[in-house]
Amino acid sequence: KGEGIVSLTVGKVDASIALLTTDDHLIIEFPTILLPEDIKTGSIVQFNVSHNYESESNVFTKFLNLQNDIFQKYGQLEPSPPHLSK
Amino acid sequence: KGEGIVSLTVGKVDASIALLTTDDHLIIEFPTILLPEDIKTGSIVQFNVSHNYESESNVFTKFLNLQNDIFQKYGQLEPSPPHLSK
Amino acid sequence: MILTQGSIPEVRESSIGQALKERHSRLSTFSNNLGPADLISIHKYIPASGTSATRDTSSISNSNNTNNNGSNGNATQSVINYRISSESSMPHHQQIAKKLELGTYLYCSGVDTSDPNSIAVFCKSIQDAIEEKPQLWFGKNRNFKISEITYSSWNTFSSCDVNVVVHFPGTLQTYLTTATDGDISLDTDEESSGTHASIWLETFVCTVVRSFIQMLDNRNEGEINNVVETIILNPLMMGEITDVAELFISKGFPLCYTRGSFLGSPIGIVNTSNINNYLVETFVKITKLSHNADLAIDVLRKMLPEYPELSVVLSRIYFENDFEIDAFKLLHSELLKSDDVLPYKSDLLCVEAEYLFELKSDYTLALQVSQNAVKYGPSEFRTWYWLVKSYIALNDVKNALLALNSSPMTLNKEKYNFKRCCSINSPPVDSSTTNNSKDNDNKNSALHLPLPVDVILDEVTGLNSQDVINEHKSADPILLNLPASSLQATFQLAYGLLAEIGKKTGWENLLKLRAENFVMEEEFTNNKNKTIRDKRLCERWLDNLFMLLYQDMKQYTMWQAEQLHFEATNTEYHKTTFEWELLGLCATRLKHDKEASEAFQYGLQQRFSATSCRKLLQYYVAERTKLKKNYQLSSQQILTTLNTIDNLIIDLVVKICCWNHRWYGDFSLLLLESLNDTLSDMGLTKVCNEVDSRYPESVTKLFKSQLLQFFEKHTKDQFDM
Amino acid sequence: MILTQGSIPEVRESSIGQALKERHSRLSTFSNNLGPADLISIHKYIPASGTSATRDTSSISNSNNTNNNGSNGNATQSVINYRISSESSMPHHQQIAKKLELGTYLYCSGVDTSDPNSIAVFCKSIQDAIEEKPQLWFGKNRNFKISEITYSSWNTFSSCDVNVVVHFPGTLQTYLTTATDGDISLDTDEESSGTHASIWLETFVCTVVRSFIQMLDNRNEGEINNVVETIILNPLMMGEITDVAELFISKGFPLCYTRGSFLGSPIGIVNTSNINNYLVETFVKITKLSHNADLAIDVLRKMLPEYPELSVVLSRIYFENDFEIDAFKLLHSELLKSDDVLPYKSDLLCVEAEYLFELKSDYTLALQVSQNAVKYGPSEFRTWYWLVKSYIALNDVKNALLALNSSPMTLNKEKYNFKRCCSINSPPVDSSTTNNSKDNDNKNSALHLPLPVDVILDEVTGLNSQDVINEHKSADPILLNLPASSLQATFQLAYGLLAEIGKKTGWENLLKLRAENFVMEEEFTNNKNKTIRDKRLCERWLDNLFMLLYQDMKQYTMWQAEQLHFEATNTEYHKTTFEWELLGLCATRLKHDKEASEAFQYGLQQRFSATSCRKLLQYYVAERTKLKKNYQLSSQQILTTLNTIDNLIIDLVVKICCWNHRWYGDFSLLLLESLNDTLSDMGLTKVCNEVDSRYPESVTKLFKSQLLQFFEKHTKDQFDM
Repeated sequence: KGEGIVSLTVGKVDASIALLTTDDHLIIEFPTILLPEDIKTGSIVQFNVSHNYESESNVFTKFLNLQNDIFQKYGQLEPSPPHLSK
Repeated sequence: KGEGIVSLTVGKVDASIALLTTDDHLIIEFPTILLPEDIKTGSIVQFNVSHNYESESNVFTKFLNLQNDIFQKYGQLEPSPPHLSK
Repeated sequence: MILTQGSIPEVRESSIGQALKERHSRLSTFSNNLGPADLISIHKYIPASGTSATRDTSSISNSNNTNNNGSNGNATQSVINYRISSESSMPHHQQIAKKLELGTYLYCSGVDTSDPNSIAVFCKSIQDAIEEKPQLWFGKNRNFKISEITYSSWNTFSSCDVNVVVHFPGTLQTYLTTATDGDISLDTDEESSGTHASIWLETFVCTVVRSFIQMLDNRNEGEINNVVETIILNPLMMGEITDVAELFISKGFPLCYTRGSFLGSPIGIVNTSNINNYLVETFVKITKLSHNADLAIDVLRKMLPEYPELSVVLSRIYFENDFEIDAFKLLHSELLKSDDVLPYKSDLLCVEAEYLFELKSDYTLALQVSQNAVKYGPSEFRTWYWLVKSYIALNDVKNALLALNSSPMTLNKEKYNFKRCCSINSPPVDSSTTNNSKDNDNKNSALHLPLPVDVILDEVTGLNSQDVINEHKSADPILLNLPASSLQATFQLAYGLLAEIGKKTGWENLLKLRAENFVMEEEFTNNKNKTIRDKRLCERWLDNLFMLLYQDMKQYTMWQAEQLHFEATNTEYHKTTFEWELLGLCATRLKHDKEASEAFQYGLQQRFSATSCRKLLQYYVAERTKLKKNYQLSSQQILTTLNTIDNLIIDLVVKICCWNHRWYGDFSLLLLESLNDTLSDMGLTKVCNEVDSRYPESVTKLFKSQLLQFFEKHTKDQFDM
Repeated sequence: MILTQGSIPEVRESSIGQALKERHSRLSTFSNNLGPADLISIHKYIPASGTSATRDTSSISNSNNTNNNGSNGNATQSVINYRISSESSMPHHQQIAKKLELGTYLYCSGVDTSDPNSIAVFCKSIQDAIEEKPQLWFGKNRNFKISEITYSSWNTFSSCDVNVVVHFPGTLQTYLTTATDGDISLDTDEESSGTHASIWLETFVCTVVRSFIQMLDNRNEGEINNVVETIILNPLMMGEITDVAELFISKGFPLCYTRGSFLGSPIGIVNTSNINNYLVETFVKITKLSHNADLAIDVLRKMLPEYPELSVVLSRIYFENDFEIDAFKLLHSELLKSDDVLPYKSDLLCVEAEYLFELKSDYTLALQVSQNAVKYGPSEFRTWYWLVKSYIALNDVKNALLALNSSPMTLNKEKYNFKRCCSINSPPVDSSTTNNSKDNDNKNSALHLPLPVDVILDEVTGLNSQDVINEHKSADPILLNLPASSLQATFQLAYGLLAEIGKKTGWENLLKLRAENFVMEEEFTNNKNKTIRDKRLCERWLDNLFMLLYQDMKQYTMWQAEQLHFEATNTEYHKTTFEWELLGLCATRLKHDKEASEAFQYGLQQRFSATSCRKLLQYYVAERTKLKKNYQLSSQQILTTLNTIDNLIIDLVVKICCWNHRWYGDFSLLLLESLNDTLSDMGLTKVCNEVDSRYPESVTKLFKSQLLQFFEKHTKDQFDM
């Protein structure tokens, strides 16, 4: 359930965006830079799509560390700012 | 040059569209139905992208046949439509 | 060109020259679009001595010594003794003592701007009309003289206003104005007309395109123009020196072709390009209207080697002018030309799909072609439009909906429309005018809106506007505010498609289809299961169109049920003309054309309504076309019905023509196109006699001079006399 | 609430009740948004007998026998002897012979609509003001009586207009109006006030939110309100029965919370939700302004178990009210709560990023947090906003530009703004009024715009509007029309970010960065090589912002160079106040705050300008905040400078307050917020004395009643007296 193959026709290609269509009329705007270099209008591209669980867990660990850092730095008691008397 | 691997973070997922981002701030709107079923916000998906030359040439042949059919049917001399006299 | 006082609306300026100054301060907002209609600024005065200053071309006085081109060989040039001058001259009138001086202005479209002389001739005809006799001016008869008229026309290609100043009598000055550099004089050496030829030709192209696009973009809204102080003339009949259609096709189009996209493009076009823009649309229209296919084909063939994408335009010209075999041949060879991808492949496919559908009614092939068109041009609304049309024609309602949902909408695109570029200020109170006003002008306004009295058709020109206003006020607000009536751009087109689907399925089935294939955003939020995953998210705009369709359908169904009930009980079903108009428009949106035509007819039995007439005219023209394609009827049957329809068409054309004239509009593409086929079949003489026998002389005269004369003198075909 | 005639603008109706009818016919256009300001329709007359009808609450007459709630225990209820009735009553005034009857209306914001009694009390104060003495009415003194006032307030949650009709003397009627079902009576049984409690509370919430959002959404435009016929009152001071802030926080917010998104949301919000909408914004604002954090925290904690997403709002309340450790603790525990994905994770991260940036100036952590916020909420403009801000603060200009280019723009979102819902018709000419007009009303208009004479501050209230108009007319059109000044919504915010980048790099380097990282569409069409493939397509809107930035910078640089030159040559550099204002606004857009403040000051040396004052006030408040954070200065240095700034702030607040009052505006969030810190530090008494010593009594009175009284009586803090 974490994988699949998608076939797409390249429609308009411009500097940064290529328009891809499926046979049942879905349209996808996809960055040109992430597509093979030799594609042009009318080309067929294939996407093998998968869920990358390992990379996902690494990212999550990094996120936890960041939040803990912030809490260490700002979530504890700290001296109150100097108060001005008139 | 006809292949490549792309890693994307799943942002917002709704009924038909998932927003995917790359680390260098590209955003892609991608049909949810073409992604693995178990993805959610924060998931990492991987696209193996390739150019499908074979499929491309089949499609082109079909297109030629269609155009030839149209030409056979309407691009030759045909009887002129009945002309009405007053 | 003969103008009368009654046909010239004017706006009083708060200070002389204010309008021109304001226009020139806004030039930067015109860049990269067609710009507003041309501006005519008039400097009027009343001489101090009771004696009117006689027009005396020999007394040209001591103005600066510039070159005088006045060798006046032909009729045009002899009208006024002009000189071209770049320096500010000291005109004759400055020596005249004046009792009163004021500035006025109006807008104009259709004037031949290909040459300063043609413009001068037109300005002269305005002078003649206003000086001819005392002018009824805000309640008082005024013996105005005109010292000066400035004519300004926006040239999109060179991003400048082209100005011609006619000092009466006799002097002509020309200069350009740009947003960045202000006024720029045109050189005055002897070769001036030669070196500046391209500026004039560009200006001419812009003026003609504005005239046509104003009509084309607003066809669905009855060619509406919201700037009442505009004279609208038929550009194709305004050629003082050359034939306008020929000049546009053979010279103007080639000169401006590669810059056509500067002018903008119709709402259905997302990617404005050399072949998708207003210049090309006007080219195709003019070619057909003036029966100039041979010339256009010749021009395009010469340009093709350098601009191969013109094959798209050539194929349209073939189709529009009954060369369909040539069209299909051309498309075939172009589409198979190379295995590399032509950048205009989807345009070729789109033309092919359109004519397979419209001309051949071959929906199966139209579907296959439009599927390919969408693959090559997924960002163009038009390609999707024909795909959806084909699915509908083949009863594949599900795919029609899915494709409609994927169609790219243009969000920021507006139709072209004449717009005011000068503000209308209430002028300082003029104590010299009496309070006792007999004319049409409102003292609190700066607008002088005379009633053209040269054409009288009581039913039309005598329409009581207060009655119409009262009908508007008393109308059912729900009917009045049906939101589908204000849809714009691609949303209007998409609504038409959805209405077609709805007509095919009925409302209940449409709802079922919607539920089976789409999921709404709210549903998804609450329910992320598998069933929903297989559906598409219904685009917000499409979801909205469903709601608008429901509201239209509700009104339509209520009306039909009520009317049935009243007919069954033999009671009179009363609605005002305005309400019938609204019902008719609602039915039109829902593609119930027959019921719509009935509503318009009911309404017209009570009083004249321009909107109802225009819609009814379009209906009859469509019926006429269908009838001629109906091979199941006998020739005799067809001829009898044709005769009936033709007479209805003529009647409507005459009335709309009178109405337009009353509002200073003497050019309507709708009327010309509607009359074309009837004229071809019936012949000029018969149509002329029909009108003669039924209408007052002033009306017949208008009809002849505006419509028949066009076909007789400004098209390449010989109409049977 | 004491009103004077001079503080009540009115619009004459063309027929009595026209405005209300028109409003009710447009209700469908209000649904799912905040709707217009409340409408007050007034039915005026002059009794036929010369004797004025004395107000006689005992003569309540023979109107229908409905329940009379008039047990009038408290001061509020005893003001008028009211009865609630759903049937149309036959009011007292119908028995009075009348010389003249007419209808007028105005809009109002800030009235306490939590109860029909409070509304009635307010209507009564309008009656009192108008009947108090003869009213100067289009040039003539009129002894008007008021027979009836209808107060209408749009309730978004129940999609209805809530109407209270006060018949003078003594009868009260309430009914609802909906777009679909028209008028609906409210039950009149004894429990009526109980069963309809939620309708009233909802209406109250809508009124308060409208008041605050009008100020919040238009802060950058000087809290501008384009509908001059509007009385703008401070909602927090209008509680006739209860304290408005407390009622809103403790009852209104919980009642409406799950429907908050019906009200709409600020322009930066793409996905309006329970926690991102105008209700929440108002809640946060009111809590801070009225010093009600404890109550708000209590309310939120009670709601949290059912609505966990409220932790986002709670963290904002913590941050805004100096509980930052609680805020960071809450964010930490929420963000680590579960390894499953919270739907509001990006909202939490966005709050965290904002305060790391603004409060802690910790740009490194702010960057990391906003990167995560963007990953979880890529469709929200706000998340990208903080990402770009962080990149800029860390001098990573390249990534700032790339991220800006990816930011999602909201296209169809408009700021909330009071809008007219009734058209202003020129009334039929009233021949009974003399032509000799001494008042402020223009005979040709339906607008009665009196000058509030209770507050006079010559410099401000005596400003000659013709002079200002002349300045506007004579201003340099390029400076006047700098296009960046009319940017809307997210484009305005994005422009601010680009200007920050531009300030950092300078124009030349910015151009270089743009060329290195972006490709424009035209370039691509001509040149598809590899180099270009590695660049990003610059979004059209960003490309446009570059051009606008260039135009602003050009003007700014010219000004600075000129001024330097004049200073060097010791010549006076003259500009009108309006031109200084335009230069100041241009500098503000470019983030050159110091130079902007100088321009505003130069302008204000010549005459009063509300815009310049408001901008300058914001500048001083920001300087004040910076100063208090500046740990490099000694306490003494800080105190001396603070004192100077505080006096400048007080001066500006006083003047703007007078100006607002002259235009019927007695509520400004900007003024209250600007004064808050100064008041906290200086104490009420000292501020009061400062104003007393420098301004006329009428001004001091206004200042006290509008501003000081708010802090004294309507906030939870004890201000030092």
